[in-house]
Amino acid sequence: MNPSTSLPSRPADLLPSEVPLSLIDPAGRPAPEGELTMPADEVLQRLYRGMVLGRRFDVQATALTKQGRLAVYPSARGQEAGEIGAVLALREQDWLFPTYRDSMAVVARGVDPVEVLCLLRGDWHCGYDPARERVAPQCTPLATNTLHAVGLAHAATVKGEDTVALVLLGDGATSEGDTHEALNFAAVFNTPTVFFVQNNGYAISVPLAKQTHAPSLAHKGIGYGIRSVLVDGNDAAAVYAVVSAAVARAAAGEGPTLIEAVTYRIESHTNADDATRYRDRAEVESWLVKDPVSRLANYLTERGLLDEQAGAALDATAEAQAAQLRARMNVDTVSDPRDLFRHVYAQQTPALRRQEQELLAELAVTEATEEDHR
Amino acid sequence: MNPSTSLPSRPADLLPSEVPLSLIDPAGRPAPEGELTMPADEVLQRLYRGMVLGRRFDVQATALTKQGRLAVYPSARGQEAGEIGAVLALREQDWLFPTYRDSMAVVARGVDPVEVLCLLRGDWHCGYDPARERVAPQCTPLATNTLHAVGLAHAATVKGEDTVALVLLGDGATSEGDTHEALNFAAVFNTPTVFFVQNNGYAISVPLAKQTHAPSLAHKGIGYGIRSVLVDGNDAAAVYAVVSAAVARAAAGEGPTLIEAVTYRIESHTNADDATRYRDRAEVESWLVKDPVSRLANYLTERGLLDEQAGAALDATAEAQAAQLRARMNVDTVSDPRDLFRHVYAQQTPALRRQEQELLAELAVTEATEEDHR
Amino acid sequence: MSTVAERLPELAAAPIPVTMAGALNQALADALATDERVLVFGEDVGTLGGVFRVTDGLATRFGENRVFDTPLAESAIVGTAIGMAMNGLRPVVEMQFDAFAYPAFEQITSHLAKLRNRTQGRVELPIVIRVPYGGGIGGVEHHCDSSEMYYAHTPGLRVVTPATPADAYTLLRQAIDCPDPVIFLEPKRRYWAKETTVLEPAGAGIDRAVIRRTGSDVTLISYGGALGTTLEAAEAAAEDGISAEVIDLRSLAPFDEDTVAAAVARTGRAIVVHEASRFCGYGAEVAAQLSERCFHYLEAPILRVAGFDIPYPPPNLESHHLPSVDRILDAIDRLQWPDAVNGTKAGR
Amino acid sequence: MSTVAERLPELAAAPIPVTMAGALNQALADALATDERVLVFGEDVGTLGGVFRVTDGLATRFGENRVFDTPLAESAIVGTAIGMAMNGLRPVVEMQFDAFAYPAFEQITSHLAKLRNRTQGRVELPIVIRVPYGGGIGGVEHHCDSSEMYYAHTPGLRVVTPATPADAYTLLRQAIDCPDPVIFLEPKRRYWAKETTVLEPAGAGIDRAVIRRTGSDVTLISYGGALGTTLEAAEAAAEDGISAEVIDLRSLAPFDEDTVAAAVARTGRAIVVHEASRFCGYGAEVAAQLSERCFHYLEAPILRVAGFDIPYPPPNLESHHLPSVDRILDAIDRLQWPDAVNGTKAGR
Ligand SMILES: Cc1ncc(C[n+]2csc(CCOP(=O)(O)OP(=O)(O)O)c2C)c(N)n1
Ligand SMILES: Cc1ncc(C[n+]2csc(CCOP(=O)(O)OP(=O)(O)O)c2C)c(N)n1
Ligand SMILES: [Mg+2]
Ligand SMILES: [Mg+2]
Repeated sequence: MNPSTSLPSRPADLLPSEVPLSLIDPAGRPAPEGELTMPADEVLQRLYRGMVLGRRFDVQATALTKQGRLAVYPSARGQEAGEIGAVLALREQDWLFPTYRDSMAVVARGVDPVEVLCLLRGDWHCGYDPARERVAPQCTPLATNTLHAVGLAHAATVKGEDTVALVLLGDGATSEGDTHEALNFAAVFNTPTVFFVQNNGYAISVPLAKQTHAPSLAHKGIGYGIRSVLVDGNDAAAVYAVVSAAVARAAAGEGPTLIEAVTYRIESHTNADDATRYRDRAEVESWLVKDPVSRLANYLTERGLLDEQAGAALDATAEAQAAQLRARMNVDTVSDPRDLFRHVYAQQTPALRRQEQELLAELAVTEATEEDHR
Repeated sequence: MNPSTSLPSRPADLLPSEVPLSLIDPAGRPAPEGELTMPADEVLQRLYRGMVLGRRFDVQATALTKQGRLAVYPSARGQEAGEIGAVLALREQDWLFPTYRDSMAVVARGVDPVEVLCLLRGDWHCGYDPARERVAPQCTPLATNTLHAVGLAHAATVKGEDTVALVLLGDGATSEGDTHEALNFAAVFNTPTVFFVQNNGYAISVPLAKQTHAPSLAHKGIGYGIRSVLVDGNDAAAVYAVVSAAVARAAAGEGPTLIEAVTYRIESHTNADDATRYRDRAEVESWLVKDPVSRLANYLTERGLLDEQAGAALDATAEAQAAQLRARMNVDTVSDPRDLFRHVYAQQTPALRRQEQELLAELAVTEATEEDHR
Repeated sequence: MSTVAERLPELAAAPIPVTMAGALNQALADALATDERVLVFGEDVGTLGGVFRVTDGLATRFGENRVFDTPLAESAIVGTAIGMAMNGLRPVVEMQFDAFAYPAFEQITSHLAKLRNRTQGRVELPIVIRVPYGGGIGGVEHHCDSSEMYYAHTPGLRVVTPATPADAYTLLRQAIDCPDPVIFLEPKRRYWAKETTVLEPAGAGIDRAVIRRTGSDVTLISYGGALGTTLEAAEAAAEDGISAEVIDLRSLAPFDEDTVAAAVARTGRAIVVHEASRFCGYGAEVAAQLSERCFHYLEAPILRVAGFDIPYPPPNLESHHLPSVDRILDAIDRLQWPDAVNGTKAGR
Repeated sequence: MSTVAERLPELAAAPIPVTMAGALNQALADALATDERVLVFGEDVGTLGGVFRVTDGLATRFGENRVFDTPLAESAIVGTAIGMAMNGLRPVVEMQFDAFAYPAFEQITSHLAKLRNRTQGRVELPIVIRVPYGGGIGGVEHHCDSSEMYYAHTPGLRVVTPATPADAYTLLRQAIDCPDPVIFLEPKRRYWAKETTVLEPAGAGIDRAVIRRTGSDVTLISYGGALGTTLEAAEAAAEDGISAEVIDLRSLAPFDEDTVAAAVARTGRAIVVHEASRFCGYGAEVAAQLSERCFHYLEAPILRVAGFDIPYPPPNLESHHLPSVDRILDAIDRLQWPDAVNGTKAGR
């Protein structure tokens, strides 16, 4: 377990490029030849499919907040290349550690969207089975999930298993102490962890310039002896290429990678936020032009990998999935109050048993009273 | 308050040198011409004086633990160049934020050594008046003082005062989240803060290689957009030059600097620790050869700035100060139990008043009983 | 769009309808205007005006030097506030939600609470940490903790929590003026509660409980987000012929034991009501102190109506968790009234 | 030099003299030997064997893969332990001293305590956090906190604390086997206390209090570092003709209310003794619960002998702060015995 063998020999080689790596430019044309290799056509098509379905899911989720079916939803619109590109680069056995913003990524990983939205719907906390899905619960306390990812990855090494942990975090979360401690632990223990920072320009209302004074967030890597990559976060092909390479390096025992994907949050922080309070329309417009979905569409079309028919079919699938989601979310769920007491400890304590009984007795009285009033 | 103006234009210029900067080599000869300027002769003499007195103080303090006069003492032997060099570079109006290891630095700043040892003697916590001395209480919870230093420095900026805050921390402390948050805040708010990391090779028993995988600790600076310097921590002249420059830049509104001083802890972590459990004698020997005090002595002698007579006089002063300290520390102190309740809040709460009365009543009974037994 | 801070000042002398968020905003504005050592900072408190709009308009009015956004790091917010206070300023910082204050726990516990004591009174930290706390707003996980006990058990901290707009104003002004560090807990679900009142910087002391409703049969003791429910319960009890006194603690640390003990000695029965989990919750201290001090006056044990001993539940279930009027009335029923068949003192 | 871990195994069947530190070392060694999912890590726990030598020899015996030093970052220690547990391991981590666990407070409170609940039981975190806690060893600031209340008030955590070497062994083995996260508080001042005993992995359940001394007049309830003083006080009380029962709580969360309430119902008088500050301290919960549950059995209020409401004092003054035999005896005196002149129930 000598982590240094595979690292570049000169420290400065740990630094990221000065401009974000990319494969496809905003207009959908191939970017100038660089260090990245274009993913296979079939991968590009899967990326495109994931992004179209992801965006439709995201729009649907936002709509559900307006209908009162979701309490709150943090949209990832505009970040589809990062959300999908990173997740598709994972292998079956790898783990994903997402945040509240990454519902789209969790869906792309194969989790039932209704389960994904369980928490935001006001129902029980984490809708899915993390171990089965190999997806941690979406994490709200910022940056805390970076440490979980490092621990999970280190455990894999200890157990001799080939598992990589990919953790998603935002630009804001990089300021938290936990991010620092996680990068350091990952480097020292040479854990198979990929840190994927989606720099979407804002932490709620706080712009990147007030968050850091670093040349780029990826410049943090060298301070831990970690390889760092700066990538165009709106270029799904580049994100996929970069994350795949990092996963491969991690799996080969070459340790962690820090990736900063430069992107933009098109919507407000959540539906409850009003982004016009802190940024102007022109800025948003400038990013709409760099839209990750149409960028890849243009490229694929140009390359003959996407035609109108396939596009329409995909749109129809997206619509159908959205309709299905809508329908399923319109079913009222009934939460079982007994769940309150079931999972606090492996075995219910006497005090919790008593509290449960008190609540059930109370509910029985209420029900009886309601009966009486009928 | 545009912090970027004075920074190097290319990010890579924020990186430290690959080898530690120095002015005087381990044998006491001038180091090859480099980017540092040799301090004035008078400064070198003050540095030497501070180191000799500091070392003698340190030895005395360790001796006091053996006599049971100090509960515990963390020696800084071997780190005199860092402790003294950094502190002498401060101006009158600047603030020092030391750790438990930096008693020597606090004494060099002018605080009464008996006050400095107050805490370690088992008496009240912080012996001196921080505001009067412009020295924060010696800090034990690692890395937490970095944030206090940043806050104090930022307040100075807000108030339009010319005050720089110098914070001392160890290699181990750089792993804590607070260090990261402090470096980031300092950079974002462009505060006049100097971070002086004494990399003495160990955090208690944990060697640097298990603490970080970075090329150097100074390589962390670029991740915050902070200028970083790697300096020979056993070269008092170099430390002084580097810290002075950082203080001057901070005072000129050019923001924080991260300095890593490479040095070695000759003694165990504290008198209660046994360093032979985790490092071998050969390693210690290899550092004894680089001794900061004799190094400067050799240089000064060579330059004709120190002769036998002056050396002997200084030694005598050091002895006298040590004797005085010993004598003063041999006086038993009486702690007033009422102090327990006096400073919890600005005004004593009724509950504390009652608790104080209970204790005083109890003590009166004990005293009466003791009287009886006489 | 004019901000709350701009709209209020001229009205402050006459009673005005104001929400708790508005009153807090006004308190910050007035403190900033009165004392140039006051600074306000935290996550999103500048341009955005805070996620609850409590700092709305302040950055514009007082400038970015005094009201500003920080990078996203709570330990740093508290830690730098400590350094600023050491340099003579009076920082008022915001933790965006209760659970997001936990990263600052070391700075709060080991430094903020102790620095005065560690320096024998030479270093003073007049810092206010504002924490929107508690549930009742359908918030998702980590957004509804009642964390008062962590702070109340830490000597050196003051912990206060207003339950009304008028008190929010007064207590925040007092907290900012206070030489001790104050954990200022703002009950989220009261932010939009309106009251027509005069906002006054002085009032009952920062360490005093107040009697919100007088009564002679039982003393209900509550604070913060649960006070409203407690008052409703008192109202309902009156219909059943029980005269309930309601005390609003306001200051959790120190605890105004004299006011509360006097009331309980009078009524002989008491119930503590709070949202936080019962086990090792604040009600335990109240019950323990009163049980000791009022032992011979008590006709029944002191009961606690509190959250269950569970992590704060998801929105769909939170109503089961929170103290309700029914649960308080039920507790009142269990207070061993003389005409009850079982369980009277006599029946022992 | 042979380590404790190497010296003990062959002796484990017969009663041996062992310190608490030795018993803990043995428990770790046996757990590591029995269950390959067990890992031990933290600051200085590898090569050095811990600043209290509790992990002495383990790295050598079990290899650096299973017993290792980490970088200096407590949040990371707990946070990575969580990730490891999610991947099937059973980490036992050390926080070097009580106050140095505070940087991990967010990971402990928002994740360790809640993850089982947040995933409806699908994610289990069988993690033990060992925390040397409390005073009585002349430690300097930040090294003597009694932090049990912060954890006990957090649903989802178990909090246990041994007071004897035998219990240290048993409870630590049980804690490691337990599917819930356990905050394992080791009373520093008992580390070198010796007992001749057989170390057994099973014993009273991890959630059970035990009666350390039977008595009929008063129940003294204590735990951890204060238990020794409490037993001495019981001894001294016996000389005054008062028969004191002593309960060692062992498990602070959950609280073994049945055992304790039965004892108190029997004696009618109770005193809780702990080092932590009284205000909002653990004794408050004990007193509040017992006052409610044993209301009609109580001849006197439940008293608390606890630390003052102050930050832990410097070594020269700590003896004033800690519960003492005298203070416990004095509290016993105040329990309104029938022959007392004032303050009996009858005298009301
Ligand atoms: C420890 C912590 N502090 C504060 C918050 C409140 N909060 C939620 S999201 C957010 C901004 C996060 O920004 P970023 O990391 O850039 O992620 P993004 O929302 O842009 O995806 C804040 C401050 C939190 N969730 N956790
Ligand atoms: C937050 C925190 N965790 C743990 C400790 C215990 N501790 C005291 S000193 C020390 C090692 C510090 O090493 P380093 O920062 O390199 O400073 P040095 O002692 O070498 O000067 C440790 C772990 C502490 N004081 N604070
Ligand atoms: Mg962001
Ligand atoms: Mg060190």
